[in-house]
Parts: sequence; structure tokens; C-alpha cells
Amino acid sequence: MDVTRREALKKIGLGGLVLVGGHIVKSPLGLTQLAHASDDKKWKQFAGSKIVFMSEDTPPTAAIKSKIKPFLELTGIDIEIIEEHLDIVAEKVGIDVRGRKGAYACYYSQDKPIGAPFYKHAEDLRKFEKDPTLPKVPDGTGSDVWLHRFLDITGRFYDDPKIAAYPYDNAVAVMMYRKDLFEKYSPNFEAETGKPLVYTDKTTWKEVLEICKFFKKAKFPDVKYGIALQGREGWGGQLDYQRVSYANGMWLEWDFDDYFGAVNPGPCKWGDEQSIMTMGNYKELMKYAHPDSLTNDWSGANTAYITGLAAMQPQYGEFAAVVEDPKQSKAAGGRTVYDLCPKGDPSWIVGNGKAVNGTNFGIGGIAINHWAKPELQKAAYLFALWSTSHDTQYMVLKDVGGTPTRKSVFEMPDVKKAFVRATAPMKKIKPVEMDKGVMVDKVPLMPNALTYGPILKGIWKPDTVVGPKVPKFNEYIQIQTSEIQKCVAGLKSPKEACLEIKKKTDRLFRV
Amino acid sequence: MARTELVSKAAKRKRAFWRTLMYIAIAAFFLWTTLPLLIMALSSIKEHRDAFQIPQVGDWLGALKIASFSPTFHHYTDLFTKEHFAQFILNSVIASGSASIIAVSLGSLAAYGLARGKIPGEQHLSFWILSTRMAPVVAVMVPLYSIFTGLGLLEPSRWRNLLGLILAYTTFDLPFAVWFMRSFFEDIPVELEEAAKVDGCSNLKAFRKIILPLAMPGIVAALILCLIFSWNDFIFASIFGQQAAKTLPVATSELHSTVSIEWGGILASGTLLVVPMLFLGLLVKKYLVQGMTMGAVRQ
Amino acid sequence: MAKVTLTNVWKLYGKIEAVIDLSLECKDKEFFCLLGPSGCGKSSTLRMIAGLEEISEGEILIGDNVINEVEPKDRDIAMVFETYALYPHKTVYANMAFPLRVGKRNYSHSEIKERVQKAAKILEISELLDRYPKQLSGGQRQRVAIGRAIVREPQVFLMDEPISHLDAKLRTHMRGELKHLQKVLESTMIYVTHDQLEAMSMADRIAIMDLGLLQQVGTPDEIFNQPVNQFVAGFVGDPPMNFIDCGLEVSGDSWNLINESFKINLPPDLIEKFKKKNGDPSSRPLEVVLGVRPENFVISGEKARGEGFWGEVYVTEPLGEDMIVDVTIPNNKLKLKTSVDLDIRMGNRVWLETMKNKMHLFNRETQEAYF
Amino acid sequence: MAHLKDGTMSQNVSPLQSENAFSRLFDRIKGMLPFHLWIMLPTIIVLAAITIYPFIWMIVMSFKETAMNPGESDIWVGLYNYTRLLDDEPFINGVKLLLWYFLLCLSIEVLVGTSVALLINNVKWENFFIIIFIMPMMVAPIIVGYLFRFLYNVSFGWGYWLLKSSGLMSGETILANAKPWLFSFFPSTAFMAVVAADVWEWTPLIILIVLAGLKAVPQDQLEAARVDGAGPVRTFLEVTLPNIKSVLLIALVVRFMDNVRYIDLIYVLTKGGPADTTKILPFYLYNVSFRYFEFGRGAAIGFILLLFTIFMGLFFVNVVFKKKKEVSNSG
Repeated sequence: MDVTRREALKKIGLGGLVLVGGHIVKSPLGLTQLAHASDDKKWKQFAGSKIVFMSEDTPPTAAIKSKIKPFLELTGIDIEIIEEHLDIVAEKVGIDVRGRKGAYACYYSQDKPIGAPFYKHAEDLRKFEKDPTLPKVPDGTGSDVWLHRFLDITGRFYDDPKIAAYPYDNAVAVMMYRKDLFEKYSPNFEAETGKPLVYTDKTTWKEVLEICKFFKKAKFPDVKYGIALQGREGWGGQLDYQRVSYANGMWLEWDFDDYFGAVNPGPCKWGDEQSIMTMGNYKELMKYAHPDSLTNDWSGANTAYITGLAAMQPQYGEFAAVVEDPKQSKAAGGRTVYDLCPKGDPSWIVGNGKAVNGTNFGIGGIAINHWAKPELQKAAYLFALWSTSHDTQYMVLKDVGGTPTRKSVFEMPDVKKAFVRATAPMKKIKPVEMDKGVMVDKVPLMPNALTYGPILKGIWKPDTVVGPKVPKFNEYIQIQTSEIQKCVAGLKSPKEACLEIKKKTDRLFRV
Repeated sequence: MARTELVSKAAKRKRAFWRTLMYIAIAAFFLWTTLPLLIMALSSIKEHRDAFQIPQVGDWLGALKIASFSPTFHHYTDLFTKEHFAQFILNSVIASGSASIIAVSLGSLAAYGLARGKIPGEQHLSFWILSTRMAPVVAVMVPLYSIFTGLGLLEPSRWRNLLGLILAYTTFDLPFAVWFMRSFFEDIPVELEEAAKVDGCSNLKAFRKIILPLAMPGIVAALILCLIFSWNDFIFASIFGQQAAKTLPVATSELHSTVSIEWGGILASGTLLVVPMLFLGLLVKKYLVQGMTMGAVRQ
Repeated sequence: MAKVTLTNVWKLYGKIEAVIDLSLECKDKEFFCLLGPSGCGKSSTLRMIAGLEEISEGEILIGDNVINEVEPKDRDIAMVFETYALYPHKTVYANMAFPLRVGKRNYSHSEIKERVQKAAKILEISELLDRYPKQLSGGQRQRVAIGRAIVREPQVFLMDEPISHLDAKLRTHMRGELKHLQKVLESTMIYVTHDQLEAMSMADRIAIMDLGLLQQVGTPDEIFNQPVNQFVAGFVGDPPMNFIDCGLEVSGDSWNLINESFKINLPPDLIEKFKKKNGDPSSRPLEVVLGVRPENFVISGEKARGEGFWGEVYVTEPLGEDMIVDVTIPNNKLKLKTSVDLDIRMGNRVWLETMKNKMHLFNRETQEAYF
Repeated sequence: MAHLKDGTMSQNVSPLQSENAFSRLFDRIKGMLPFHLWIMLPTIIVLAAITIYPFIWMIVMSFKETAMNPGESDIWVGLYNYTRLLDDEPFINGVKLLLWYFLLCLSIEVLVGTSVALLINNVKWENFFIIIFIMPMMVAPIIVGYLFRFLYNVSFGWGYWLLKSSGLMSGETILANAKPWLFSFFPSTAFMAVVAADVWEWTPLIILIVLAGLKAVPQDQLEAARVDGAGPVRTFLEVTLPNIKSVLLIALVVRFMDNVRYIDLIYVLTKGGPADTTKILPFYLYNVSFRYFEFGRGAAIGFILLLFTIFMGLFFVNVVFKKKKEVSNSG
């Protein structure tokens, strides 16, 4: 399919191709230059039409919304961006597409919660790529322009060659921890365990548990718990658990290729020895984690972390913007270090499974609604192109800490510099007193970039886990998380919980 | 004489005891009601880092630190500068106000009809009206969504969306209004209208000139309660309100974004919400009392 | 059964004085009426006795006990309200049984039943016991209210205008019933009314109040025949007493009431009465008010021998046996009561004479009675 | 319109006026229904228009499994959506929790609300208390949810601090606490936390309505009870309560319906967790319909909930009507 796309491009011979990597990319103000003379008409052809983009309220969307003017100038399309919670986005999109209404010409499609059940309600983007009347963007939209297999993750489902969405933003899990606390309490830790208190990409979940036990027992005045987890019912809890379960033996519920998923996954592996062992270990982790971990989602866990109650949190990269904001966060001002998620521990693995740094994510895509009117679909496609283009992503990154999906953005020299705190460009702020006498007067210009190091490492196999792309993903994760919670709460033993999940899940998939 | 003296002293002591108990109960409820609001108001004028400070468990003196902070009003100003709360407030006012007025206008007619008409099966009709408010919102949302898209109320246009919200609010305000006001109309003696009709009023005129003014306190009370119900609505507004007609509760819930919960903003918005509604509280009590005592006086 | 004593009782609502320095004694087994126009403080007094209002100053005793601080339920009283105050959600039986069930003493079921039935029988409402108040007529409701009061056999009955909402005929009937009941039960009864006829016909003694002040206490006869002031005189009797302004000229033993239309010579016994009560008149001529009850006139078509005056008939109201005649005299209009047989028509000139021994004389300034 | 105003007088209109064809037609239409039905018509039409279609949709859909994908069509599954609920653990759990929810919310709200109304009735600062006590009702439930989530937070919640400091709570967390509260048969601590928020928000409604009802209790009956020897408790039970029963029922029915209809608080506070201990039936319905998009199963649950509400509503309303009938029988 890639070939056909290229052929199409060749035939049309767009100027855009010539410009790839050229001055447009280098010039940060070049947004409007997307409309190259020969393309101008193509961009403008839907001027005056009105479309709605139903999006999750992620920082990139907020930024795009506030910087929508260039798009208006480029296309003349009046776009309304609705920002909602992911839950409500799923709710509204679900009602809309299942009701076959098409009120939202394009919508935010998280790979599993929205993509997996609804991808058939999305228009095949290849259709628009082939359409000679529609413009192109520099670099194009082939799978190699995005981060590693991101197009597969958000766009491809099951056996269908259709591309349902373009990668729009990303939330990849990394470990955030308080370097200052680790250094400060290392002697205490060493006295107790004989090891220094450090976190590296080799640190295992079992060692994390040990650190948690240490912090909880010690009751230091400036930190109470070792880790803040996010076991809230639903997707948050599923991802949280998966980071542990995958790290230990690369355990997956089903054996299908997790990049594409399966419509009929067959019997699941819940209830096997590894799953029971992991369940027990997760319960133990929860026991020593921040007490609200079972009800916190990502933002709840992050609040626990930035209020200084937890020394670590596995968290999505985009949260760095909040963590680095001294007005809200006690973990700002260079106190936080970002690294890969913890590794599995050999003693937590049954048999000879592999220990990896289990990294998972939610990659938000932008999809075109199958039920929208054809002209609006095309107008929406223009928005999809524009909003995922290099220039837009670069602009967003610098504005509020976006989460780009295009490789080329990560290759920008100033972005690269921002990966490392020492070289990251900073901006001055009004000084904020963090603790007595500790003032912070500058913050990273692109705080999210601090997490890109571990992110770019974590998104490769074997560390990465895409998660079960199954049509009934949403019900599956409810089953899973509520049983996990029952186990953690002590209402069920790990084995009972795993077997219950197995029973209900197999029933769900009519096995 | 001596005996009576004793009685009165014991009685006095007993009365004092109950009186004290009563004040303690009122005080306890007072604290229960106000403490969360107080914390809400206080935290809304703190920086997050201050708002997130609580003393050690058991450190009662440390609780006094709740008042030591340098106040900031940026959470409030942010609501109006970074967000568009002025517009959201307006949306809320328009949607809940119009829906309440429609509900009470139509509802008072229907309630009067129910109270007066000798209609066969009137009881069933009355219960049916009430029962339309009973269906779980979630269960009927999908068909309602179809109706609303069919009517074009979900197109991206502020007025269409507002109209949609008004219609949605009417679905639950109207049955309530009918049901609530019915007893007020029942309390008005039939003789009054009969007198008016003998004097040459038509049915409608008798209703307008004689009945409505008498039932006014009840109608105002119903109006305010409808206002509160629709002002507080979240689920309808979140599905049908869209971006253009976002109401205050929806906008507030969106301060909980993917990456952070804007506690300051949420609490500031909650504080903002309470203040204007206070006056409504007094009004509704006044009219509710008036409306209800009407019947007793007339007995 | 017990007497009720009020000593220097005051009731203040803020600055408004509803009852002013009232002292009364209501004897045991007495039918005692508090009479007065609305707003005179009679209801406040009753409610203070009941314990429904706090006593601002002074003491109230039931029997020998000061009950100022005693809760109503412990005063051993029963009260019948103007509006009956029946509990609408309870049957007649339950209404009547209520005081027995909730009171201090524990009555057994059968005892309650017995008492209620007995009371119902007295009041002739036995067949209504299963009904609800809304299903009863006014008179029936009133009986139920009384029934609820009598089941407890309290020391004192308090009645607050209990029959004023009934129609005239029923009211007349109930007057007798109530009086009879009180005698049968041998209870102390304090009865508040604004209707002088009720008070006169039922009470053993009457206290008349006006503007919070006690005017006179006495038997109906005393009140009627020896009113202490113009207010009492005017309040009691139907139609009310006629008042005619005149001057009192004293020249030695000849005392004359003088007015532009008449000159009436006072007989020696009245002069004696006057002197006994008031001493010698100090300033003369005295400004006085002559009070004559409607029935104390002699009417004739021609000028008779005695001292009298002319009037013109304004209207006549025959009442079967009696007739009320309105007569205009200069500066005044009089109501007279006479036999219906008299042939008097509108516009006739009639000669009026007063029955001298039934005359009342009041001080025009203080309105106190001279005799 | 002029004719409508004439109303009953229309028989007397002059022949000249009624010659107008339009007005004759109007009179004829007007004559078809009694006046009282005419004025109910707008309400009936509006309500029918927005409820009948959803109602039919719900019933029909409950016998179907909805198609997931474009091009497919719904499948008739008969009673499967209902029968599968019989051994659907979350459903049974949801019913159980819903009953708990009613029991706790309604009883606490009515008890506390009525008591507070009685306490502040006729005290000196009544109006001041009303303003204060009524405030929670004015905060949208969704914001109350956030406020309590803020208060319950282990990291910075004053509510958590207060509960812990006063020793009223032993667990380390409120909202993540799936352990039963107080007694082992009780729902979880998290559940009680949701109930507390509901009570905080809605007790004022009961206070308000009961207080208004109290003002309408005839003073003479209260005085009669005092003289008759009834103590405060007796007076309340036998005199006041029967008099405010109907207003109390209005408040109860409203609260009852809204407890089924709205899930705002749970949506913000717990999302049904931890360990399903706050997943009352309406919230499970929400998950089924809007998370799993199983409209068929959702419709079946919704229909059962509706029947349940109607049944309970009938029960409540009959209590009201029974009283009304007694009154009207008197004639």
C-alpha cells in the first residue's frame, strides 16, 4: 500500500515533495507555506464549510485550538474543536457513529478505547491520499514518517489494510522519580538493604516494591510513599497493571500480534501461573503504594506525585509539563528524572520468560467519520493533514509541551537539545519558592522533551506493549480492572481474581 | 407553693438541657454544611501548592495553617480570561432560565387542568406525566440523540445547541412543574373561579386573572426549583450542549483535563456558582412557604 | 376541680400591652366568661391560663399551685379552640382518644374506649366515631372538639369562642347544651366570647375586658343592671343602651337632667344613690351622659303627663312579639324596644318617657357610672 | 384568539360574528375537547413527542443486539438481553448497591432534613440558617463530586484529615477503600463516601420543603396537642407529620427519581470502583450503554430500571392519592 501512495505522489509530482527537509521544515514560521502555490487551490477548495473535531482535551489539542488561525488562513474552513474527557469523547463518538449521524466530521481516536471498537466507522484515509484533488504535506503520511509503527498502532486494525487514523499525539509511559529524595535518603536505604537508593533502566519492579516498603516504613517528613500508581477502574487501571504484567515475562492476554489485534481473540491466558503470580505481586505493590492508587487515574497519581507524597510514578510523557511547573509541583526545578519504566524481575517470572522494561501508551489518532457528508470528510481530511504535519506539531511542542508523532520533529536540533536537562533551552519565570530558600526562576521551554529519551527507547519491541486491540476492549478492561481491584482490596485471592477474569472474558468473546 | 417551685425548677433545667442539645445539633449541621464550602472557597484563592497542604494526621493545631497563605485570585480571573466562563454562565442562564419558564408556563396550564378538570383517567394521566421523568437518562439518550440530530439541534451553532438544551431540560422540568404545582391549584377554592365566570369571565380569563395570581407563590417556587435542577444538570449538557452551548457544570468538569485536575479553577467555579444562587434559596423558601400556607388559610 | 386565680397578670407583645395588670378569681365549679370585643385581651388571658402564651408578669394559680412555668400538658386543663383544631387525619374516635393516649396517665385500651364512648354519648355523636372531621358538619365538629376536651375530665375547661362559627340556631341550641354539660360535669369552665348574649345566658359570672383592661366582674345580673362604666353598659344588652348627652343641674334638692329637648327631674332615691357613691357634685352644671336601655322607655302617640320628649320614628323593626323602633331626636338617634302591638309608623311623632329607676348616669369625661 | 378569550361566553356571540367561517370552525374545534383538556394539550404533546419515541426505542432495542459496524444490521435476540442479566454479576451487584443507595441516601436525607427543619423552624435566625443550609443544593452535583474528591484525597484532603484525626476512620484511604464500613454487611467505605456527598448536597432540598410544609401546619392543632398533653415527639408524629406528609412525599419522590437518573457523583468520585463497590445499577447501565455500546443490553437494563422506578413511584404516589381521596370523599 505504501508503494501505491508513492506512485500516486510521483504521478502528481507535487512541489511539496521537493521541499521536504528544505526550508519549510527549518523555518518555524513557515506554517502558511504549506500552501505552496500549486497546492493553494487544493487547500482552499472547501473554504466556508464548517466541520467539528471531537477531541480529547490533551495539551496538543488545546494548543491547536488556540493556534487555529493559520489553518483558517490556509483553508478557509471553519473548524470547531470540542475538547472533552476521553470518556466523553468515546461516549459522544460512540453515540454518533453507532447512531449513524456524523455530527463530528473528524474525531480523536485513541488506539484501543475508540479505535478498536469503532474503526469501521472511520473513513479509509488511503482513499484521500489517492485523491488527486486533495493536497499533500511535506514528508507525506507514509508509515515511515511517524515514530516506530505509530501508524499501525492508531491506524490499522485486525486484518484490515485500511488506515483509519493518523497518529495525532502520543502518551508513552516513562518512570518519573525524585532524584533529590533518592539522593537524600540513599544512606538510610543503604543502611537497611545494603544497596544504594538509585533508579536506572535496570531497576526491576521487585526493587521498586522494596523502595516502596522503605519509604512507607520510614515516614520521612517530605515524602510518604514510594510510588503513586493509577489503578482506577477502566483504561487507567488496565495500563497500570499491564506495565507490571508485561514486564514480567512479556505476558499478554492473547497471543495475537498486538500491533494489529484480533476480532475474535480466542481463549485468553488469564488464570495461568504467570498471571496469578503477577496479580499477587501487583497486589503487594498496591499495598505499599500511595493509598489512593486504586482510585487514582493518571492525573490523580500525578497529583500525588507533584504534591510530594510519592517519590516515583510511572506516568505518561506529556505530564512532564505539569511536573516541571514550580507553581503546581514540588517535583519541579530539576528534581525529577525521567527514565524507562521498571524491568521485570526474574523471581517474578514463571519459567524462562523474558524480563523487559514494560512500556505502554495511548496513541491518539485523528480519524474521519464515515457518516459525515463527503465534502465535510474531505475538509476534515485537510484538518487531519494539517494538524499532524511537521510544522503544526513543532509549533504545538513549543507552545504547551505537545507530544509529536512525526520523527522529523524529534530531529529538530533544538528539540534534540531539550531531551537533556543540561542542554535544554529554558525560559525565565517569576521566581517561585519551592521550599524554604529554594527558588526556581526558570523552567524548560519544552518540558515534555525531557521524557523523549526514554520514550524513544521504550517504543521498540520487546519493551513495548500495544495492548489488546479487541473490539470489546472497553468491556474487557472493566472486567479486568474490577477483578484486579477486588483482589487488591482483599475480597478475592489472586487466583480467584484471575480465574474470574478468564471466565468473564472468554464469555465476552464467546469462546 | 413549695411543690410548684420545685416543678418549675426541674422543668426549667430540662428545658435548658433540650435547648442546649438543639443548639448543638444546629451547630453540628451548620459545620457539616459550611466546612466543605469554606474549604472550597479558601482553597480557590490559594496557589495549588498551598491548597495541597494538610497537617499531619492528628495535628489539630496545624489545622489553623489552613488560613496562612497569600491569597491569589488568579483562579478566578483565569476562568474568565483563559476560559470563557462569562459565555458559559450566559449559556447556563439562557438554557436553564428558558427551560424553566417554558416548563412553568406549560406546566401551570396542565397542572390547573389536572387539578380542576373532571377528566376520566385523570390520575393515570397525571402519573404518566410524572413517569416521563423517571426513565434513566442513559437509557433514552441514544434515541433522544437521534431526535436531536434529526431536528438539527446538534449542528455547530450556538443557538441551535442552546435550543437543544432548552428542549432537553424541558423534558425533566415540565413533568416536575406539573406535578409540583398541581396541589397548589387544588388548594384554590372552586368558588373563586365560579364567581369570576358568573361575572362574565371566560375559562381562560378566569384562569389568568383569578387563579394565576393566587397560585403565584407556588408557581414561583416551582420555577426556582426547575431553575436549580436544570442549572445543575450535567449529563444532558455534556451530550447535547456541544462546544457552542457549553454550560457551567460542563465547563467546570473540563477543568479536569487529561494531564491535570485544575483544582483551583474547579473550586473557584464552585464558589462562583454558590453565591448568586443564595438569593434564590431565600426566594424559594419564601414562596414555598407562602404557597403552602395558602391552602391552610383557606380551609 | 379547682379554682383559677390570676394576680396582677400582664401580657406584653413587645411594647404592645395586650393584658394589663389583670387580677381575677374564677371559683371552683364556676362557669366563668371572659367577654369583650376582639383585641380586648380575653384570648390572650385564656391562652396564658392554658400555657400557650408566656405570662409576662404576675402569677396564675390553678388550685393552689402557681403554674407560670408549668407545661400545658401538666396543668390538667382541656381546651376547645375557636377553629376546633381537630386532627384531620384522625377519625372522630382517634381525635377524642388522643388526649388519653398521650397524656401523663396511662389509660388502658378498654378504659379509653369506655371514656370516649361515654363522652360521645353525652354529646350524642356515638354514630360519628368512625368518620373523619372533613365528613362532619360544623356542629358535629364542634361537639367532637368538646368531646376531646371532656374525656380527660380535667380540673379546668378552657373554651375559646367555641360556638361562634355555628349558625344562629345551632348556636342558641349549643348554649343550652354547654351550660347543661358544665353543670353535669361539675367542672370549672373559663369561656371566652365576644358575644354578650352567650355570656349573659351561660355564665355564672362574667369578666368584661376592653383594651387589655378588666372593666367589671360580676354576675350577669350585676353586669346588666349595674354597669360600672359606659363601655360595659354599652357592650351588654341587645340592642345596646342608648346614650344621651345632657347636663345635670343641681339646685338644692332638685336635680335636673337638661338637654335641648327635655328636662328630667331626678327622684330622691337616685339622688341618694348618686351622693352615696360620688359625694356632692363639685362643679355645676355637670356634663353627664344619660343611659337608658331600649326596653326602659315608655312610648305613646301623645304628650303624656310625665317628663318626656318628642321624637320622630325613623324605622320600625318588628321581631314577632317585640319591635325595635328607631327614633330620631335632635343630635341623637335612639333604639327603643316595645311591644309589636303598638301602632307606630315611619314618620310618626312619638312621646318618650324614661323609666326613672332604670336610668344610668355616666361621667362624660371618665365614662364612669354615677349610678 | 379573541374567541378563546370569550370562552364560555361564546354561545352568546352575536350571529354577525359567528358568521365568520373561521370562527365557526374554531368554535367547533374548541367544542371537541373540554377546556381543561385543551390547556393540558401543550404539555401532553411536548412530553409525548420527546418520550414516546425513546420509550418504544428502548423496548424494541432491548430485544436486539445492536450492530457494531456499518453495513451490518441489528439482530433480534428475543429475551436474551434479559435472561443474560440473571447471572450477570455486575447487574446483580448493581441492584444490590442501588437498594443500599436508596436506603441510605433517602433515609438519612429525610431523617436529617426533617430534624433540621424542625430545629430551625421559628428560631430567631431562621432565614440566616436557611441561606446557609441551602447552599449545597446550589452547587452542581458534578462540582460537588469534585469538591468531595478534593476533600477525600489522601494527599491533600481536609475531609480525610478530619476523619483520620478524629479517629472516625481506620483505613488509609477513602475512595479507594473497598472494605465495608463499620459492619461487615455494610457497603464499602467508598460507597459511604458517595452517600455522604449525596446527603450533603440534597438534605437541603428536604429541609426546604419540610420547612415550608411546617409553616402550613395549622397552629391550632399544635396548640391542641400541647394542651392535650402530647410531648414534642408525640406531637411531631401524630400532628405535624401527617400534616407535612404530602410535601415530604413530593421531596422523596423527586429524590428517588433523581437517584436513579443521575450518576454525576459516582462518575466523578469513583467511576464505580473500587472493586465494583460503588457500581450502582444506573452506573452499570451507563457503562453498558456508553462504554461497551451494547445498546440492546443497556435498553434491557434501562427498561427494568424504569419499571422499578414506576413501580416505586406508584407506591409513593398512591400514598399521596389515598389521602387526597379521603378528602374528596367528604364532598
